[in-house]
Amino acid sequence: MLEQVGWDRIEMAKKVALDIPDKSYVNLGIGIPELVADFVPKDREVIYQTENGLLGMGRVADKKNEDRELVNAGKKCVTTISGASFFHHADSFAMIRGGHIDICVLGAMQVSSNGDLANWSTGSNSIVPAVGGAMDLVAGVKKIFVITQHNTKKGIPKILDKCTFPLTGKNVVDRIYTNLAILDVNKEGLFVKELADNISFEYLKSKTEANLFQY
Amino acid sequence: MLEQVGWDRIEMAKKVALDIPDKSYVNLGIGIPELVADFVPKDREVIYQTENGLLGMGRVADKKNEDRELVNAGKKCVTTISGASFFHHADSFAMIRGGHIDICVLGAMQVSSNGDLANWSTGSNSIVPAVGGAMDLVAGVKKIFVITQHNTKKGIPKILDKCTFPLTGKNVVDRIYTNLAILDVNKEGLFVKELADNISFEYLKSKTEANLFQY
Amino acid sequence: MINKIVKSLKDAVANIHDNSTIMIGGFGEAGSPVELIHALIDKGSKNLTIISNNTGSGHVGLAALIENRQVKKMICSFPRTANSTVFPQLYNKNEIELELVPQGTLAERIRAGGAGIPAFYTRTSINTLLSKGKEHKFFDDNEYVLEYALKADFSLVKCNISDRYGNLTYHATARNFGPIMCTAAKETIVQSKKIVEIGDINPENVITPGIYVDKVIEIENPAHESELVESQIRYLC
Amino acid sequence: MINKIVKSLKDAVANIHDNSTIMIGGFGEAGSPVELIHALIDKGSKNLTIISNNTGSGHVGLAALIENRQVKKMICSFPRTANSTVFPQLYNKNEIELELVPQGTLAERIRAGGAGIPAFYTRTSINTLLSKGKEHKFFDDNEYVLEYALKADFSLVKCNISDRYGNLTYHATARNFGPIMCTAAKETIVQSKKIVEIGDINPENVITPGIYVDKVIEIENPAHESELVESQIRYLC
Repeated sequence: MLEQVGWDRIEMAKKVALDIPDKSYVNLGIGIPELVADFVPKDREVIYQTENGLLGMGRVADKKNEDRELVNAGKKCVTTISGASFFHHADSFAMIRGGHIDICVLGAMQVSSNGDLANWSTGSNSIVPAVGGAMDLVAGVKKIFVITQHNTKKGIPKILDKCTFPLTGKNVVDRIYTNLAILDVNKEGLFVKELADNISFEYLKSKTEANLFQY
Repeated sequence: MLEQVGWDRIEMAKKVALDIPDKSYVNLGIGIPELVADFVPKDREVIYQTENGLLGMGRVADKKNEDRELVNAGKKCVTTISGASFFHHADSFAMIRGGHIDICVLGAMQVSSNGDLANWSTGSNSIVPAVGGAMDLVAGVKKIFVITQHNTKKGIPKILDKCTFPLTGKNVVDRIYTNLAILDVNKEGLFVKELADNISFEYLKSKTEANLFQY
Repeated sequence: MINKIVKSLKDAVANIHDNSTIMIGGFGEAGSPVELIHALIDKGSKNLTIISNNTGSGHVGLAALIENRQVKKMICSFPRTANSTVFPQLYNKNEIELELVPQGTLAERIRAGGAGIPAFYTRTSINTLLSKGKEHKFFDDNEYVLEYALKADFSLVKCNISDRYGNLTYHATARNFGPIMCTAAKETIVQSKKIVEIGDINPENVITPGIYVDKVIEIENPAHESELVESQIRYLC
Repeated sequence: MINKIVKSLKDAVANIHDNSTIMIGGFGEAGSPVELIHALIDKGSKNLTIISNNTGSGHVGLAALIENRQVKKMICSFPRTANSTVFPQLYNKNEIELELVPQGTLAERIRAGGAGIPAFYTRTSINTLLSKGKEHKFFDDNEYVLEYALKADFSLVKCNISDRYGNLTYHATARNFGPIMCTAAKETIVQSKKIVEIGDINPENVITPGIYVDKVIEIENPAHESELVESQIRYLC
C-alpha cells in the first residue's frame, strides 16, 4: 500500500457529499461513490436512484435483514426509504436518459481536461469488456461528478490532456474529486477549486498530465 | 330509415362474434363493433383490450354503478373482469403496435379489394379531422375485421376497387362483415365467404364496386 | 426537506407563462385535471400550445381554455367528441391550429420526450396523409416513419393518491396519459384526490415516481366534467 | 378457458429449440429464473443466443448454461461480475461471442422489440467504440445513434405472484428486465413464487398484463443463486 497523499477515500467522499444540494436526485456508481451517501449533511433530503430499478434507496442492509432481490447497481443488498418506488429497467433508464437525475457520481480510469471520461475498458483484449450503465449515465444525467485517485497505484496520472483508454463519454464530466484536489471542468480547461491539505499547486501539476488553471 | 336488406346490425355482430376464437385478445372499435362482445359463445374466454389503458374490459356499467374514470375507447362507462389490468397510454399502444392483440374489429367508411381501409376522414375540409387510435390499431393488430353496412345510406358502395377517402392503412383488412356478406380479403382479391340470407351473388356484385370472387 | 405540496391552485399554476407548451392529461373527462385547467383560465396565460388527446367538451375545462382564446395550437389525436363544439368552431374559422397525431404515436412521442429518445420509427400512419413529408425507412422489408419526441414546459395531470415526494397512483382508466406526461415536462403540476404520508404508498404500486413531479395540490372532490357539461355550466374568466 | 399454468419445468421449456434466441431476466441473481435455466440445461438445446444483463456466477444458472456449451452468443451489458469465471474463460478462448450493449440501450432495445418500434435514437454511446459503424443523426445540434429493437423466440422470467391469465407482479429490484422481456418474445415462460386466483391481484397493481405471458410455473421456494455459488454447487447435465 502506498502512503496516503492528500485526502483519503473518506475525505474525498465527504467533499463530494458537501456538493450535493438539498432535494437532489442522485445516482451513485459502484465503489468509492457508494460511500458518499453517508456524509451528506443530515439536514439535506437527497433521494438516491439505483439504475436497477429503485428510486429511494436506503442504506446497505444488515446481514440479518438481507433480501437478495433488493440490491443496488453493485449488487449489494440495500434497503428502501419511506417514499421509495420500484420500476423496470426500461423505465429506470428512461429516468436516466431523459435527464431527470441531477447528479451522478462515478469512478474513473481516466478523465481528460475537456471532461472526457474513460471508465469501462483499458482497451486490452485480455479482459472481457463490460460497460453496464456508465454510458447511459454520462449521456443522461445533468451533472457528472467523478471521484478517483489522482494517479494509479503505479503513479501514472489519470487526469490527462487526452484519454488513451476507450471513452465512456466525451465532454461529460463536470467536476473531479481526487485525493489531491477538486477540479472543475470548464470550457477553458481544468480549474482547481480546492487543493487537498498540504498539497501545493506545483505538486498537483507534477502529478497531472493536463493543463491546470487557478481561479 | 331504409328497409333492412340482409343481416341487421345484431346479426352482423353475431357473425363476427362466431369468428373470434377462444382465448383471443380483442380490441373492439367504437359503434357496431362494441356489440360483438355480447355474442361471443359463452364457452369461449375472450379478453378485451381498450386502448385507453385497460386489458380485461367487462360489460357496459349499469347507470347506478357508473365510474366516469372507468371508460372504454368510446368514452362509455364500463366495468372490469376479474384478472383485469390498467396501464398508461404508451404501454397500451406498445401492446397494440407490438402485435400482441389478436383481433381488432373496426368500422369503415370504405374498404378496398386489397384491404385498404378508410375510416377516419372523408377528406372534406368542413369536418375537423380526427384519427384516434385507428391507424395504430390497423398497423399493429394481427387480424383486422371490418364491420360495416355494405352501402351508405344513400346507396353508395363502401366496398371498392380503390378507396377515394384518405386511408387509415394500406392492405390491412383481413375480413369484411357487411349486411350483405362476409368477404375475405385474399391476395387475389375479395372472396365471398358467406352470403346473407336471401342475398344472391349477383345482387352482391351489383352493390359492390370491386371484383368479387367465389371460393 | 422535499415538499412538493402547494396550498392553492394559484400557486400550482404560478409559473405558467404566455407561449408555453402544456401537456394536459385525460382521455375525455377521465383523468382531466379540470381544476388545474380552470386555474390556468384564471391566470389567463395566452398563446399556448396544448398537447392533449381531445379538445374538451361543453364550456368547461379544456374547452373553456380554448374558448377563452388562450390556445394557439392543439396537438391531439381526436379533436371532436360528444359535446365538443368550441374547438371545431374555431378550427373551421381558421382561428386555431391543429397537429393531428395518431393516438399511439402521440403517446409514444410523449414517452420519448421524457425518456431522452429524440425520435423513433413506427409503422403507424404508413401510407396515409399523416406520414406525408416525414422521413421513411425500411426495416426487414417493412416501411416505417420517423416520429419525433414531444416535450412541454408544463404538464397538468390528475392523479388519485400522492405524497410530498410527488409519488403518484391513479384510478382506473384515468391513468391514461398522466404517467408519460409527468415525465415529459420541465414542470409537472398534479392535482391529487388525496395526499398521504410518505411510506403510505407501497413502493411496488407507485405508478409515477416522485422525481417526475414538481407540484402537488390536493383537490378532494374534483368536478366531473360531464356533470358540469350537463348542467350547461360555462367556466370563463 | 385461458389457463397458462403448466405443471412441470419440463413442460415449461418444452418448445425451446436449438438456435433459439432467449431473453433471460435478472440483474445478477435478483430476478434470475434459476429453475427455468436449469430446466433448459436438462433439455440441452444448443447454439443459443442469450440476451441477459450479466453472464451468471459460479457454476449454476446462466453460468452453468454457458459452461454446458449451449450458448453461442451473449448479448449483455456486464459480462463479468463477482464469481463470474465461466464466460470470461470461454470468451478469452474465442469460444463464445459477445455483443456488448450499454445497459440502458439494452433495456430500451428490448422494450422497442415488444412495442413495435424497430429502431430509435439515443445519445448513449455517442463518441465511443460502442456506436462505431452505426447510423448517426443530429437532432437540435446533438448527435444520436440509431439502435435497433431486440426480439427473442423465448423469454425466461421470474416473478413474485401470478394468476392463470399470466398477470404478474414482481418483488423489489427483481423486477428489472422481467416486464420488458415478457413483451419481446414469441413465447414468454415465467416462474412464479405464488399463483393466485384471477381477481386476487388488484388491476391497479399488475405489472405485466397477462397478454404477454404464455406459460407460468409455480416455484414456491426458488434457489438463491448466491447460496448455490457459496456452496460450490455445480449444475451440469
